Amino acid sequence: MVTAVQPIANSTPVAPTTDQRSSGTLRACAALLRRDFTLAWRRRGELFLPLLYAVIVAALFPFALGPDPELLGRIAGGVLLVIVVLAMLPALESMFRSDLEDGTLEQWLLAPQPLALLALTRVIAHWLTTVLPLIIVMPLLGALLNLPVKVLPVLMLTLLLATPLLVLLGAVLSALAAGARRSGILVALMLLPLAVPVVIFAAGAIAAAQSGMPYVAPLTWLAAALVLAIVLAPLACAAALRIAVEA
Amino acid sequence: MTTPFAPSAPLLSAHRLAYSRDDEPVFGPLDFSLRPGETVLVEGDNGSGKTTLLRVLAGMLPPGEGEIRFDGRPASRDSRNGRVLWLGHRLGMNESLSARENLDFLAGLYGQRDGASTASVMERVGIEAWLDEPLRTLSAGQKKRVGLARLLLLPGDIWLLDEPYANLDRHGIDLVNALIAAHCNTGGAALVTSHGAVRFADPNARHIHLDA
Amino acid sequence: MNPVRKRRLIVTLLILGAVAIATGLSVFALQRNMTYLYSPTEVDAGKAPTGGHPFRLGGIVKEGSVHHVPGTLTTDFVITDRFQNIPVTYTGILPDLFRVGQSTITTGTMVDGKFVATKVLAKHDATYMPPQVAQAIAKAKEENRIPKTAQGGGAP
Amino acid sequence: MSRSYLPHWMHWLGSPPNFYRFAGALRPWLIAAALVCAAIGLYGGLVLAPPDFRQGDAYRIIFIHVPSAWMSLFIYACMAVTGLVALVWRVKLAEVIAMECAPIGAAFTLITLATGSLWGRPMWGTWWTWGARLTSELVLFFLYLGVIGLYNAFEDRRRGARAASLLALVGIVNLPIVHYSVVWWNTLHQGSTVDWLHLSQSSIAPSMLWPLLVMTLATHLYFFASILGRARTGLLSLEGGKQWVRSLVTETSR
Repeated sequence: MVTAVQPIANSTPVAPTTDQRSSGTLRACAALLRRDFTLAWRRRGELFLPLLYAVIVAALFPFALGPDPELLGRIAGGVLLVIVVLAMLPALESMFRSDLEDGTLEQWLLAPQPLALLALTRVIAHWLTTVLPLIIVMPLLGALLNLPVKVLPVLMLTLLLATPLLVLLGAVLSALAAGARRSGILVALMLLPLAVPVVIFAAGAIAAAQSGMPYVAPLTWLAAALVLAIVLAPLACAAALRIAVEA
Repeated sequence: MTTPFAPSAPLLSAHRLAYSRDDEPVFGPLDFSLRPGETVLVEGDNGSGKTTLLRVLAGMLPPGEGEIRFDGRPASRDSRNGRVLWLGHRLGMNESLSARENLDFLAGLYGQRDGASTASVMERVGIEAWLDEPLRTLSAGQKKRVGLARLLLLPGDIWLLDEPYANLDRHGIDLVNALIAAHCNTGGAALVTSHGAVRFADPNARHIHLDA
Repeated sequence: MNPVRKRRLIVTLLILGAVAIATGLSVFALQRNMTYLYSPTEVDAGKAPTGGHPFRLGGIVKEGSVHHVPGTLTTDFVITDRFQNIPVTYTGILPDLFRVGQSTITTGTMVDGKFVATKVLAKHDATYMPPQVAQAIAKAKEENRIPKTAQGGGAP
Repeated sequence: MSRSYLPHWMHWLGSPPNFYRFAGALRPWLIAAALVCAAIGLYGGLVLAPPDFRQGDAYRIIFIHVPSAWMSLFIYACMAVTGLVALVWRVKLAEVIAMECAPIGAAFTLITLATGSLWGRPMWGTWWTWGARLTSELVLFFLYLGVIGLYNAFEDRRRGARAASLLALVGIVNLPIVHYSVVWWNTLHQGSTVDWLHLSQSSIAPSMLWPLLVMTLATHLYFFASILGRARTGLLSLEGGKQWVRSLVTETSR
């Protein structure tokens, strides 16, 4: 039987007004960042896996190519770039998967905040937790592969521009594949071709730096693409997430 | 800008609302409205389209035909989002996080009801002892209660509850009924699905029956 | 303003802003010319990589500069952009289109003022015509009757 | 919902049975026209047209390569437009057409890449180079494959079609890159030969231009015939249990 009806927190439920919503946008992004950081911290063991992968692959190269320091130094920039791209891939695939499976995305959809903004926040959180550590260990890997010291800052700068671009692209693809039953390595297969131009420009900058040439132009192209992607990718991501939730 | 609901217009109304999947009608056409203080119970057998109806109302599926109105105005993301609270089969919370972390996150997205706090709503649903335990350590019934706590914490006035009685014991069922009654007493409204095994407490509640 | 319009306005402004910034950056990058190849003038000005770093050298094969070293696959020729000349040496099979006056892209390194090519590619221009027409144009050009632009979009 | 914004004829054609009949009636004519055009174009290109002053007969591959390259872009644009219609208005026919565009477009892109490579080996001296034009065309090929793969990864084909349509829309940024790559960057690939606004000023002799244009017409006709046929089959399998399909089967089996 019905127990005594208690008033809920002494208040009437009122739909939030527009002003409340816009002021809540920042708070919502902060809440999402905090949540994703907490989750990442709770699974910090998993965050080490890409790092470990990158270190092992980098350590394999001297074995595979012979320990000729000059040869290693010449290819180090490009090798590290490819290692970072490959190490990023597995995490990208599951960017929205658990949120779709446990219904969190349904809550995102009905929240008074723009879905694209939440998607962008997720991209930022993802980049900070899974990609930034990879960039931070670059000097170590560079030393392992005898990367010329003058190339290292350019490599770091290139990665700072190229990896957010790849995460943005990956987020769209991950959202697209989230609703698919059999996605498998679909995200990786779709992302790698799209990553080719990014890698070409990034490698162009690194090669130019290596041979003492100006490397600004390829970096500028990357920056231009990044600016566009920051605005357009979250919108595409939001549309893809709506399709994913329709299941 | 957005005025609070006019007493004349229903919070939520459906006009000739129908949905079909691959041109096979799932439900409808339906006409109904949900006014402040009202509970509507959606009944029907498995596969009769109860969940689909709620997902259409929540905006997760596009209405095939007909129209949904909130406060008498055609539904849009702006008229719907933030005021509709959805409790579905999937909890909508991360199992690695505690109830407190999940609820705080959702309050960050939706805002918080005046006077409600994470601790107080957890106490109201009777599992305050589990506030800081990861959700995966909770039983199915306890998880459902965390879902109910979300309804009390967030400020939306329209509750769309899909099978809220599932996984709950007798006390849990009474709790759901009590929460819905309290919500309706304060001007809210609820649309609740049930496959008919549970008798809804409020004898005045209206019923929509969907045929398979 | 109603919230839907406001949001659309914000999104539109964001897209326009991003497009504007991206266009600005692209224009800046285009001025810097993403170098698929370097011209002889750029090489002469020291803009190309030195110290054994390979790069691409592009230009036209200079008239009368092609010499096959007898008994080998080695060819010596000069790449020019009408301002500067770079001597090139290459060992290997040349592409069909390789000939005097042909725009060519070579990959290699500068060794003692000479470009040692490891790869020679012939860049085709966008002009297609029958041999008779080509002869007529060449003849007309000799007599200076046809301005260079009428020859078509065949920029090297 | 917003279907009412579409003009009347689109409604009529958007209904699967109507489209099925319309496409079935139109298709044989398109195929015939495509075959005639291809025959004329190939005869004109391979026999009538004179050899090039520098490339000799090897240039004749452009009569396949260039129309295929144009088709690879044109079909992508078709896929993106119908994909947009599928996303916004959820028209089943648009979903089917967008998804059936992808394999045809992928085939034309593959032909473009293969013929270009065949030509590049003797002329440029290389099968492949990572220039902007070649790379962006390769990305186009992978985009087509991505659309096909994503579509097939969904169990619910209509949701798969919408997701893949969205991918096609995202990938549309690649189209201007393919087209302008030879202008923006200094590449091995030559610039455009045909000036569509001033055909007579194209840098190709008229005797070579007309077979190229006829071949272009032939590939377009072939594409339309092919997409109509594929869309018919796609609709049949999507609408398998429907009354109109049942009556169709009983009609034909009688």
